[in-house]
Amino acid sequence: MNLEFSAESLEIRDQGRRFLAGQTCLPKVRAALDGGGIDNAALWQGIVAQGWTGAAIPEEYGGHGIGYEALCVIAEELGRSLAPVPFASTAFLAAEALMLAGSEEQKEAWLPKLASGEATGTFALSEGPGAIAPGAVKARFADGRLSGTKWPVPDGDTADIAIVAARDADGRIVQVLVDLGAEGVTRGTLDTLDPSRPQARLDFDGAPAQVLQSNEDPWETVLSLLDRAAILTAFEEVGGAQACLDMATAYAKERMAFGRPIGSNQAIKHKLADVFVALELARSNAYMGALGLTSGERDLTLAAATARVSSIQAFTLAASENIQTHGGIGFTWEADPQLYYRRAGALALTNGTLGFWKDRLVTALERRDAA
Amino acid sequence: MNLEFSAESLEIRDQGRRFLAGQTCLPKVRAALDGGGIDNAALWQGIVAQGWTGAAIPEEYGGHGIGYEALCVIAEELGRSLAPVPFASTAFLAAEALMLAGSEEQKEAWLPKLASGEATGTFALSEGPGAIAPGAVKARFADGRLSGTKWPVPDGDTADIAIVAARDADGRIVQVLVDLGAEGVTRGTLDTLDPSRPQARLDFDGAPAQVLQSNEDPWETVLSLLDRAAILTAFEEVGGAQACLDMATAYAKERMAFGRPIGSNQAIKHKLADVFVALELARSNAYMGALGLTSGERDLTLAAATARVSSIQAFTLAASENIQTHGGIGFTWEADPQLYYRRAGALALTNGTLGFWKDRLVTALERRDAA
Amino acid sequence: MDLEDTKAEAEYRAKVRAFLDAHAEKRVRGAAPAPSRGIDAEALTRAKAWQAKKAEAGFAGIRWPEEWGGQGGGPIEEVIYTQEEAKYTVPRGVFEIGLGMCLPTMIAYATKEQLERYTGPALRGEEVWCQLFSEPASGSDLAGLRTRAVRDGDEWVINGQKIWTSGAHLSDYGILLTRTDPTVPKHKGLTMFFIDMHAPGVEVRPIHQMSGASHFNEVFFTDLRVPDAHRLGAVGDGWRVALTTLMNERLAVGDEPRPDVEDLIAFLEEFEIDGVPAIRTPVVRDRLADIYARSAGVKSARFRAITALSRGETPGPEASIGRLVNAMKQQEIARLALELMGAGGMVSDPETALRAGSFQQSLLAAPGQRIAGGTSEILRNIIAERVLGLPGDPRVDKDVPFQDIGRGRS
Amino acid sequence: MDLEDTKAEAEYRAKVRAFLDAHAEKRVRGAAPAPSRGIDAEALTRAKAWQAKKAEAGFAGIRWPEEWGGQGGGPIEEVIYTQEEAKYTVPRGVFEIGLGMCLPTMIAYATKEQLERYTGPALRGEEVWCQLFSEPASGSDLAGLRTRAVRDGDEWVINGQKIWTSGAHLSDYGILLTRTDPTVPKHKGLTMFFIDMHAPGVEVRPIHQMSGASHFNEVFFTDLRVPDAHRLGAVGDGWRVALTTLMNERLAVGDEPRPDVEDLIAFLEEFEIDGVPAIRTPVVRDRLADIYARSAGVKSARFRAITALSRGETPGPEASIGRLVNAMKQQEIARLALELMGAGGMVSDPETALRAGSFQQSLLAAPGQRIAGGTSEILRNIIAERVLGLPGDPRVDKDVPFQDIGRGRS
Repeated sequence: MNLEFSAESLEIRDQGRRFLAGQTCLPKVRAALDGGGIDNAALWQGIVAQGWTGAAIPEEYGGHGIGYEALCVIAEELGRSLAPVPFASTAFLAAEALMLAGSEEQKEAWLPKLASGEATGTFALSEGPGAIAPGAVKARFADGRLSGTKWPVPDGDTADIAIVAARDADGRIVQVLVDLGAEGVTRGTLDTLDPSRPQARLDFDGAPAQVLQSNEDPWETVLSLLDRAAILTAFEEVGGAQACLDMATAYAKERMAFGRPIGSNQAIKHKLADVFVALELARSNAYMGALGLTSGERDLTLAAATARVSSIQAFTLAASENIQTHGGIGFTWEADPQLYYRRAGALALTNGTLGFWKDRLVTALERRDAA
Repeated sequence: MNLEFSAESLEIRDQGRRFLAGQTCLPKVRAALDGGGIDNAALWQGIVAQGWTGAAIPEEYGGHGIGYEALCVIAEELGRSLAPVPFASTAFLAAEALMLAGSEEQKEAWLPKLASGEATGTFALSEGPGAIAPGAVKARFADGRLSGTKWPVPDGDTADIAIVAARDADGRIVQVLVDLGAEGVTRGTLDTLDPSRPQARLDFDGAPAQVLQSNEDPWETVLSLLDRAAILTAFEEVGGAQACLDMATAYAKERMAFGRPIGSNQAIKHKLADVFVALELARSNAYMGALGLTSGERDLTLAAATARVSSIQAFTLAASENIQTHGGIGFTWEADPQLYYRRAGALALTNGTLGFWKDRLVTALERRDAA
Repeated sequence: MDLEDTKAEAEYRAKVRAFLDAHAEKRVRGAAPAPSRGIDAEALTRAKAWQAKKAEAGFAGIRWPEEWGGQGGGPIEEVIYTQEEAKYTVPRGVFEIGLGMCLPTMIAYATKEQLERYTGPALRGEEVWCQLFSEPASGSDLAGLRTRAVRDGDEWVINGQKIWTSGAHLSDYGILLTRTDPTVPKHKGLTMFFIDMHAPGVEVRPIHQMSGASHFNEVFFTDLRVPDAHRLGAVGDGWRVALTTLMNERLAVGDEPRPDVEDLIAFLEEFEIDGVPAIRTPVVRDRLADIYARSAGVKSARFRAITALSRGETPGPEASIGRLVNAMKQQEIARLALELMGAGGMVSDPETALRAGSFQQSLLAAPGQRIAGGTSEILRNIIAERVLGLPGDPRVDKDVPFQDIGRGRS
Repeated sequence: MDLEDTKAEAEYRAKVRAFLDAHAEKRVRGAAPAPSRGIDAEALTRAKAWQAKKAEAGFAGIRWPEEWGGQGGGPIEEVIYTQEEAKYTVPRGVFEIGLGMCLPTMIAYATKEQLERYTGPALRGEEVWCQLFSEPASGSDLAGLRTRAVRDGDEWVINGQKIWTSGAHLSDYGILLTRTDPTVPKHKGLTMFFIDMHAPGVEVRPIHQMSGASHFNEVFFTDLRVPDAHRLGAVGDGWRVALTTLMNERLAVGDEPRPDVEDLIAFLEEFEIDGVPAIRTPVVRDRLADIYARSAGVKSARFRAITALSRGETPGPEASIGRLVNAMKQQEIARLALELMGAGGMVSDPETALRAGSFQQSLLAAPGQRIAGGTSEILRNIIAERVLGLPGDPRVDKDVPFQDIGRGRS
């Protein structure tokens, strides 16, 4: 039995934590919130220098091939620090999509750039409000050209490439690769709950695009991509929830009311114990997800969905109760709890909602029992 | 604005509470649980003498015609005391069904007997486990004869008559009146969560039966009956929940741990505050239900469903947290909390479950907004 | 049982409606709520004008004694007015605390001359009042406040800081709770004053909330000098005076945060999932029923409280559940709507987001609802102690001189 | 990461499996759980025989020192044995407390001669032990116990009452925590003994639970005489001895109450609503996913704890969440199943009810799970204080002589 990260991964995690702690991430997040844009060039260079962008990309494509354990611990630290970088869109989505379904040529063209941090990427699925479903994909791909509108697209304002879900001339779902610098692409930034993780509106008007090869049903590939991203997003949420619990616990120990620390009140103690329980459930389920990713199991839907259901619940609860523990100061603009609350709110709608993952979890159970 | 019972109704309530307090209801409930049957003859006579059985039955049919406010406060007191009597099955179901859809002759034949307590009645809908739905009604009625099996039937072991939902020769839903003393009826008692409210299995093998007249779709009549019963059951549950809260609060004040009353712990205080809130929501919604019943509004589905959703939630919570507040002693056979926990568990499955009423609530909202 | 007015109530309601119809716009049902980010100068001018109109028509100070320009009415009249006003789009949020809490405290403790000076302008909306109680180190623990008032001849010199003061930035006057004696137990060393918010030594800084709104302020006092004549109640009796103020908190009759359950229903009826209105899908129905039942319960509990008022009785404990239930509900309503919107739910721009971004806005405002004006934990304690009669929390600061009570960071 | 055994673990597991295959029946997957109402004489005989077989094969006292007949193994061996045993239908519930908690306390505090006398028969299932700690007036507040032991020459005379003693009615011996000095603060006046449960002055009365089961007892002591030689640890040092006992509570590795989530899934796949398996209906899916995610989390947290054990480390705080989560889950599982059954869900007769009435039985057993062995409130306090490092509750009884602490009804 070994449900723990390797010593190497733990070292990457600790190093990452130290690195991010020195990067003043929260002030950068706050600046984004204040409308000052995101000043993350140095941070991104540091992340690249840590080797994170290439962690899970094989060496043959310019990556470090360290593997998914490393990506999981990195995700946790990014979640903990709220680092405002286009890492998730690039590493969890664009690189994964290429590795899952890209042609040799496509991989060679883009993976080395994503690995080296020279380029960033994203995955464009949503077309406005609504659930993730094949029926919601309306963008059209024909004769090597893509038309339609995708929003919100994570980090779509700065990404160099996007993998886009669309329909071909026969109405079948396809995934296509688009160079966002090409003609026929218009980008707009959207106001969102969490401006430190920008979301864009991408209008495609006959933009040049290439189909991704896929051995299976492209919609199944989309779902596989979401499964893999779910595990990494779960680690982000676990990291964020842990930060909230740490922050709330520290505050509860030092803030005095009625002559004693507020943390001596059962109302606070039990609230934070409940957050701890939710967090440990989420962390434990995320570990099983990591095991699924690293063991290269073919069907990791159940582990992914389970991890994500728990992590959305944990981060949502932790972020909300962190504010509550802080009392009045907790809901001010200047205090940090709101930064986590916004991130929790946005992540809960990223790469599938709680409802999406609950349904997918049960689908996986049915598949398991039918097997 | 007058969302309060009339002085007369409050007097009936207070008198009823005093009467039931003198009736050693809990020991009778416990005796039933211990397999000793229900010794409720004197209690029933007392209830009849209080005029409760005829409260809502018009004087022309031998009742007192006091009306539904009285029936609501009686229901609350029966719920508070756990009185083990076939009152709900007779007054909320059989009498109501006859008043809703019985022919003049049927009313004249049975309402006076139900009003005088000389006979009891019930309503037989379920045919084993499953949701309330027309498709679940399989008992067959043809040529004045009923065949099929109904279970569980509340107080079906002792009832004199039953209104039974069945299908006629054309497969349409009908409600029929059966004299349970007649040939072709076999009764069996079932072990249930709450033996103080017996449930029976009724096997009909060509038992003589009469169709109830109804001006509307008989299934709609069944639903109307359930709506009306829901409000009365909600009051029963409110009474039960209030008893649980009172019991838990009293215990929390006197039970000492760590040198002070356990009720000085926020863990207990906030738990009981939450029970109070649930109870006040349920009580307030039940009052709106009472208003609906007494004002004779045609469509009281929304009020009924709202009352029932809250009352199931409140009694379930109150009964469970009453045990929890009592700690170890709370889950022993000899202590009273289990009696309320069993009643709460059984009522939550009586006359429609939480899921049934939630769905019906939203149906009523849709109907409201379509109007 | 009925939900009808008594004859007198109906007549009063008719008068209120006639006034409102003549002077205000009716709210459009089902319309998305307008975001409330705070009150600017222009909004203040409108609010003052509206207050003047109310005063002129006899709808200001409904419960005040006639001697001071009030209507000498009962709480039921106030409820009726508030219910009706809620159906119109009129400026709110400026005068409630002053007229509802500060001036009633003045009426109880100030001199006749002072009342002649201050009640009229307040009633006509010419002067705005605020209540300066909470401090950074004493939120839930109000009596733990530290703002010091030191006597200097006929004056008091005041230094310290208040926080969460609604409307301080709009206010001309305020009632201020201070500590005048730190050597006695904390409830015993407090004294109340009223102050000129424009006096030197008073500095107001708005607090920016996470929702973007600015309803509250910090207020700093630096050697503020207040004449002893502006003291309310005896020296050391401030806690009792403050309780008078707090007991005037009016029955909440229509202040459910929006988007409320009806906004949610409207959204669920119009938003489609796979071509089917969301309200037709089972999980949504399950959640909606739950939320609706609680909303309805709060509303009916309010009807019960109003029934008591209508009979001249004091409402029972059922009146206390609304704040607690609504605070949780607001977050659930927002989350349910956003969850259905999926990734698109992140977008908060009112131009792009469904229902003008009101659910996104509400998600950000909801945490404040569980805190402002008494945290949910404090409300549960109040219910447990005042309604259920359970014992108070163990106290370590009760009989200790204030200056010896343990302190952490402020 | 992997879920595999190390080589040594795999070898040990193979040995365990070989033993179990040879001597026990494998459990049938998906079968409804058998109701557990308590252990009668016949079940006790079977349990003793099974324990003897385990001892003979070297699977008893896995963690005990070899000197006293144990295997000198580590917690990971014990975990492996328990995991494997859980897959078979063997008698449980008789020896866990004695071998896991009482005898380890004996090994720490009793004399060599005593250990020579008692360890062997306990290990071989010939003698059953119980732990006599809780009292009617001291459940959560264990150190508030009142059972008095008064010295009388070489003996102690004991009077008082214990409650919630698992298996007392089956036991031959017990370890007993008493108060020997009520004039000192409550943790300081306690002393531990071991006693003969068949001695005059010991009376055992089974407690009937609401579920119908009788796992617990009340035990009354009337002038029970215990030799001073049967004292464990110093006079007044009983609290420290008791902590040794409690620290031996083993890691729960497979004791989820049934019906568990897999039983629920089996039910939802077989029970149909309108001809469709319940698991296909949206609201059921929503609830099931919630329950499953928590079940899986508890299981994975256990895997993390076992990983630590496997490495010779102490499991982290994640090991503490299982009891808390499972206690709530059990009630939810039962309610979800019963709700789907509608009125038919009331019927509890195993002959008539679906899944042999196991969900009905579980609904009645569930409240006990939130209480027995530490209430959910106490568990939350433990997490808050020991894991998060939050301060203890305010204490009014800490430095007060036991006899002066406030008491209510017992």
